[in-house]
Amino acid sequence: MKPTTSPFRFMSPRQMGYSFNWVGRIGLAVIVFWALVAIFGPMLQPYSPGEIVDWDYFGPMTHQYLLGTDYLGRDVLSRILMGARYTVGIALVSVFLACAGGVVLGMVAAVIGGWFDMILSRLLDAFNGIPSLLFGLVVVAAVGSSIPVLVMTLAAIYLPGAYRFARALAVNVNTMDFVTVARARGEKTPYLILREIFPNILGPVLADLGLRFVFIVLVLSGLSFLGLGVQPPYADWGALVRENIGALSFGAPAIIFPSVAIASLTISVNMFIDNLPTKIRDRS
Amino acid sequence: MTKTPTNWTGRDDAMVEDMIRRGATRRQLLKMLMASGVGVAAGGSLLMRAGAAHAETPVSGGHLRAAGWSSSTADTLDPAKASLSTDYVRCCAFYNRLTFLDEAGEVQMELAEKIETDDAKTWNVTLRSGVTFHDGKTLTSDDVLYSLNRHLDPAVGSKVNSIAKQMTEITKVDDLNLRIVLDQANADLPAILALHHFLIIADGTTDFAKANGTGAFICETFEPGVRSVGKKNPDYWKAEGPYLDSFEFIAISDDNARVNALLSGDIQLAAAINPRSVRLVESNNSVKTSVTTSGNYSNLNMRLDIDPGDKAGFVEGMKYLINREAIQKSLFRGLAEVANDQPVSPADRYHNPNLKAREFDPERAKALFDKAGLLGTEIPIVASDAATSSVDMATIVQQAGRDVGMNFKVERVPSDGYWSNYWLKAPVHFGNINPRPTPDILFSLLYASDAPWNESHYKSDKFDAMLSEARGALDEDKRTSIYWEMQEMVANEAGTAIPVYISNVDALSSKVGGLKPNPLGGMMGYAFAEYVWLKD
Amino acid sequence: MSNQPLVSIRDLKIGATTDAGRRVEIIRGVSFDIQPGEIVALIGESGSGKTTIALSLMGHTRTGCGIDAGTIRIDQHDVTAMSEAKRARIRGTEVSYVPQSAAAAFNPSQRIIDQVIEVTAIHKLLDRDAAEKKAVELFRALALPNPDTIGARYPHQVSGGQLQRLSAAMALIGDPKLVIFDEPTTALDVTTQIEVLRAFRSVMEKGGMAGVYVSHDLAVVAQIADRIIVLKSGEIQEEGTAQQILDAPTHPYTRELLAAFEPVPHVPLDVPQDASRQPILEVRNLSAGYGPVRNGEPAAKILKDINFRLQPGKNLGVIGESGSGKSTLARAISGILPPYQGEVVVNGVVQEPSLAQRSKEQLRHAQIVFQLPDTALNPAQPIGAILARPLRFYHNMRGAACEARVIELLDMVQLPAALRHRLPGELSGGQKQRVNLARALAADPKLILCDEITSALDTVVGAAIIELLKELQRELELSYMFISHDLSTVEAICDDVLVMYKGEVVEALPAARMSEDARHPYSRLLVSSVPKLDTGWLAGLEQDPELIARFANR
Amino acid sequence: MLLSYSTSILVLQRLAIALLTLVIVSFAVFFATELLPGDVAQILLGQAATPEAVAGLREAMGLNQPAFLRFLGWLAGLLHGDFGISYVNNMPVADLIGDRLVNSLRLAGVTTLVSVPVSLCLGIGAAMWRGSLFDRIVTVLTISVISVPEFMVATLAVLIFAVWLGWLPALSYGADVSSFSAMLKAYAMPVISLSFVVCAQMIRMTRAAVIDTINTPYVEMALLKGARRSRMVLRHALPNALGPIANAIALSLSYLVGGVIIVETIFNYPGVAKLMVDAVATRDLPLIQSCAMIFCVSYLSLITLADLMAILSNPRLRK
Repeated sequence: MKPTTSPFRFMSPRQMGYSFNWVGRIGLAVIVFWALVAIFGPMLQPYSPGEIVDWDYFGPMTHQYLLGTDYLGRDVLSRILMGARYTVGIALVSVFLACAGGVVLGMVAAVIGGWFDMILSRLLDAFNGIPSLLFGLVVVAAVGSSIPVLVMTLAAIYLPGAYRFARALAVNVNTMDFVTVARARGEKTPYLILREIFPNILGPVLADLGLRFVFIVLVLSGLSFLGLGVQPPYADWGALVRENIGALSFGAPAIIFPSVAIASLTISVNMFIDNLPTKIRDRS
Repeated sequence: MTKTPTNWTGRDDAMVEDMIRRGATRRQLLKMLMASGVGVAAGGSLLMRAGAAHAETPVSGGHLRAAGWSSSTADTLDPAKASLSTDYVRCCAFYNRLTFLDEAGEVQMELAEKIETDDAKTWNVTLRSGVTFHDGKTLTSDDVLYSLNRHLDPAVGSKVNSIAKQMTEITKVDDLNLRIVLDQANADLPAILALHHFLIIADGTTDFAKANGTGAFICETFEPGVRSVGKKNPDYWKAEGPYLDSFEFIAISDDNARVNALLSGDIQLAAAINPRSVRLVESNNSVKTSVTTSGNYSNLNMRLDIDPGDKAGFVEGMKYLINREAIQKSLFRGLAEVANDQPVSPADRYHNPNLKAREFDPERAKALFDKAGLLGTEIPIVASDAATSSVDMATIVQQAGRDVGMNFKVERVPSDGYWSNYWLKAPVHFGNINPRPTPDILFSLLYASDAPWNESHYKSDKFDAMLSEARGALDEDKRTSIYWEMQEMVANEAGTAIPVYISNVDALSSKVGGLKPNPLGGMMGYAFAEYVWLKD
Repeated sequence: MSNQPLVSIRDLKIGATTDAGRRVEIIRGVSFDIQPGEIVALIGESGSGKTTIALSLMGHTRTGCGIDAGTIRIDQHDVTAMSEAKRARIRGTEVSYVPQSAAAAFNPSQRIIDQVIEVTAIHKLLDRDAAEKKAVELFRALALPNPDTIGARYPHQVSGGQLQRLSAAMALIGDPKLVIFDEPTTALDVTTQIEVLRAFRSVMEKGGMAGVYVSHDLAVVAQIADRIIVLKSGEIQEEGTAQQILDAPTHPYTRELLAAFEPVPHVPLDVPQDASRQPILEVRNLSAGYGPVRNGEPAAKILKDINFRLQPGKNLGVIGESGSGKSTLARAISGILPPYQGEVVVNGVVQEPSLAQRSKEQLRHAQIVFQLPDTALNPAQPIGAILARPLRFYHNMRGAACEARVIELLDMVQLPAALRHRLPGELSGGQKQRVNLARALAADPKLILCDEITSALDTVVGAAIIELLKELQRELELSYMFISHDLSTVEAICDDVLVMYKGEVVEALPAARMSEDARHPYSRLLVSSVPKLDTGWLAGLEQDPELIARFANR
Repeated sequence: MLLSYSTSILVLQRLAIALLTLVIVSFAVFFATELLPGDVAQILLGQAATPEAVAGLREAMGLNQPAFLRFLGWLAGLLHGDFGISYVNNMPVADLIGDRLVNSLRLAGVTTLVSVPVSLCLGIGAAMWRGSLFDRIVTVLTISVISVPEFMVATLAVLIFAVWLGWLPALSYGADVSSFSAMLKAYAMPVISLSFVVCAQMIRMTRAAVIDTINTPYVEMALLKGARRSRMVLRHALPNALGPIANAIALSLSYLVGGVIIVETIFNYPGVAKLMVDAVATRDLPLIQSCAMIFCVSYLSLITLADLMAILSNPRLRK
């Protein structure tokens, strides 16, 4: 039973030498969909995201407002399309920054070891001790709020976690013979990290990245609520859910669709990461 | 936005019903119904339902649990330091004040038997006899002297220091009489003494871990930021009430949680609920709403002394750009009244009814902006959740600006430290003013040249002169005409745009009786504990 | 007993699905019988399917594999037809299993006695006290030291040899009719191996159980098996009694297996031995150890005052059992583990203790090749990149010249040029070890330290690697330091031999005359413990018990 | 069982490092708070913060002393157990924190009692029947629970159980906790919402840890001794997976003390997290420092506990 692949895929993964099960494919398809929405969203939105188009609030789905209206009477579909750019964009950049920083520091700590490793680990542990709320407030007060600041704050909050995870992996790979041989050859730390250790911890690091992406999407709205980052009339999906929470009592679409959007994005990211395409090693 | 409201009236008859419950006169109600196109016949049935609300008899006993919207470790039992609704409710229950404002805004005597003056400058206050504090000490003029003088001592950090300054001389005549001399004649002194901060405490009190007042309830538990519990004061000096055996006041900051707590019966009174939850409360017959037009408002301040406020025409342009109707209907679901850019609300008897609010005219605004040379420049508007609904108002202004080529950037800043860091300082920002009993207090606090809260830095000697003239005037008609003209000056010259007066909506269980609106604020001027009762 | 065979396997076919979804047949129709009390050996190289067959006897196949056709009958149980639940009931009671690496097969967080008697608990054969008493008897039968208390210890508190015998006790506690030995002695040192084999033989004879002995070492199998079956890529090549296979093998593949055992006499390289020439490697009172250093001495001192000299073109063998410090010596010389005392001189130049301070040129001279092919090559880098790196690092070779040199290196180690695009995971053990060698040669070293490079390979593949080393030595005038616990390999390649025991060199002598004039008692014990291709060897072997007690770590 | 010598050294070393971290956090929190604009006097006066009023109040509250000296004074006080006096309502910080900490620990405790067993069972079950329908359901459920914003879970719980069904009280604090059943009812809602979030993470990590140990030779050995699947996992795989599982539990539980601000606001549950928010809002230095210390201590002790558990569960390390 070979599932049909999505239409625009020229060659099935099998011909390209990869096995890729259908769960992973669904995940990838949804991710690609939301990525496209993030890129072309603003062109597709029927109304401007800030414009109050209907007197009624938490309105039902009608042909005029496909996904109903929000608490102010603005079109939910337009706001979700606009929000996609922020949620997908900011979350992706932040998660990559956090994981890149965490993984590099983790590998350096594992390779150099000794006092450097101990101090760095303790510092980042201490950083975890500071509640993210205080950290967010301080950043707003010290640097003002803008999207880059929001991205850096999110990256800083999630870097210690990524560091701790990557360091544990790197320590195991560091004991392998091929690293010892490279060291015996006289290789320096940058080479050891880049070519010997990193390729071998990429798989689990990607899985961790998927999980962190989920957390960042949710914390994103918390920080915007603090006044850090996405300014009105724009908002990320988390903020849409937060501002329309009142609709829950009416079961109005204004709360349902932003939540569905978040859930579909985060679940598909994890479905894709858990079922990454693996190279077929069958020596036919 | 030129869309006329198509389906608004059908779903918002709840708002009409509230107008009735607020004791709106028949004339005002009919005018409102006409404006929204509801046929007279349909309007008739609404009037009938309202009538049944009044004829009820009080019932004694029971424990009432009420929830406000914010409390923190800064909660206090010191009336001078009270800053949040939670503090006002607590203090009103445990203490009393010399005078109190009733439903119609008239001054009623409380601890004072009578307050007389002939020139509005020196006032003689006679205290009621036989009133005792909770610790048994009887009330004397020493207590009142101490309570009033302490507002001038900076160490107390009193919120009404700037108002108390006008009482230059407070002297004791005998145990039940004292004389207050003002630096300038002010006919509103009795109304000023009705402010919550002027509650009377025992002479020499400095430790406010417990409350020793003359109020209707004795303080049983007080945990700052958590809860306060009051027990009925058995030998309360008033003949009537309190009806409740005990009451508990907590704070639930999340709007939906507060409404849900009321709907699930955990609390019997939820203060200041979000206009959007009104429809939910109305559809449930075990709960009802109580709406008060109390003169609270969030205003858009444009400082006249710095760019862009100093550009001629900018302020006026903005006043035309604000779509007051959209704010009143979309933001507050009709639970607000369109305002005419001046602080004195319709609930106040000096309100100038023939000063029309500027209608929404984007084209005219565009011409003014063009003249001021500001078309297309990026203008930041600072808004925060600290000022009610200011972020949404800013978005509405931004949207209207976009249609006429203005580039407004809304900067949402944290409510943490908003009042000290952004309010009065940013070129264009939002403020929020709580109701005050008299126009004199409002104008001297907000628009006098030396006013501490002069949000738009409005300076006008003529205005200052009229202010002190009105203050001393005993002749009502003269006073009214001065205040009417002052309101016109503020509306046309000051840099503050006040789109609507926000109605305060409290939701309560249908078992609660006796809650009446009050100009001093929601929850019956925060003094509900003394007057409400629980039907079982 | 009825003469019906205890076990009969008819036309067994086992298949596996590869990650590409293709069904591959790894056992292609195997049939044989086992008489009650008879021990049958399954001989073959890794990948020949011998372990798969052994496991299928217990109705167990590893993930991805399944029994496609054929029948397996044990006593009156038709295993292939039974459900998983029924199969579980016969495991441990009818047929039991002795694992290859006992150290890995014992649960580290449980006491030994609990695991040994677990079979009786699972199948409710005996209550706890009776089971413990039976276990202690088995420990005594398997010649384990202090049998009453060894059960109370945890697996990491006993030696490899003891664990192997404990796993035998675990297999026998359920009185099975058939015991499967899955290469139980490969991971052991030669001296311990003898003890374990003796214990197995005596217990099996006393119990009268049938046995299946899986191994790739013909000499070991010859001592214990009645009949031998030779397997290659899932098919039986030849079947016969032990004596007949050893003396008169008919199938060419069996003959090839036997040939790999004949020690090929080592022809020393005729390099001019004038005294003036610098020794390629000289070590003067070298001491090294692990752990936190306190006043100049590490906590665990492993090497104690090692001295030797290696002339260019010559090969030095280092023989010793596990724990003798031979690997630590290689790490100390290469600077991976800086020695805390003594000097290492390469080509006359004194090397810094830690490799970090050594110059690139110094590091280039001595290269190291490790034992386990799987962990010695970075699984994420293609073979071409692995070989290109040292070329770029030492000789700064790039582009086409580098590519050409890589192909040349692959050719030198007799590997096809096309292999450079493949990942290590796609190569066999032997091929990976050749790439390891090629990587060492890329640096054009003068000395290569080989740390047990053949012990993880099958005998035939190992022998080929030794041939390759000799050929390279002739061409490139290299010299090797060859570390191993296998005497025959050392004799096949080395000129001189150092015998190490507990961190000290007990004896140094030319390799050729190793078996005749080893003087030190430990050397003699080592030499005598190497099994010979003769069924009666183990029975006839008598070693002075006092020697055994002193040296072999029971 | 007596900890071996080397393990007790490790614990001592870990405690020394924990102390060092505490000091680092304390200084970091101090500098962070200094960066925030405005001070206690300005915030207390709020809109009435005219310059003279602020100066007067600051003088009265003794805030004229430079902030750093006041911080050092507080730190010195901490050494002999005095948490200092709150600026805002000059009650001793210990009293303010006292019962709130008890509330937080009680909520965290009940949530742990509920969520740890549930996640262990689901995690181990999913690992045991890996690839089965049960495993797939558990995996999809955990991912979807993680993806739902926390305040939505809490609000939904209130709506369903308190408003529509009316089984449980909407507010968990203040309700009479006399009888055990009343206490259960009162805590049900916050515990349900918190358990959702915490369980999801723990299930994922437990499943991964157990799957790793299932693929080991000694578990296959148990199979070859005739053991059933459940015995293989519970007696052989699980004991060796305790280390990583303990770590996972520690990480998730450390979230329970500091990260529950959302649940505390929606259920009006006066815990330490909300106290920290108030403290930061009013720039109440001693209160902020005390709360930060509590979060840090709980986080570090949980991690140290997890490491200790990992050592104890592995006889090779325990010696």
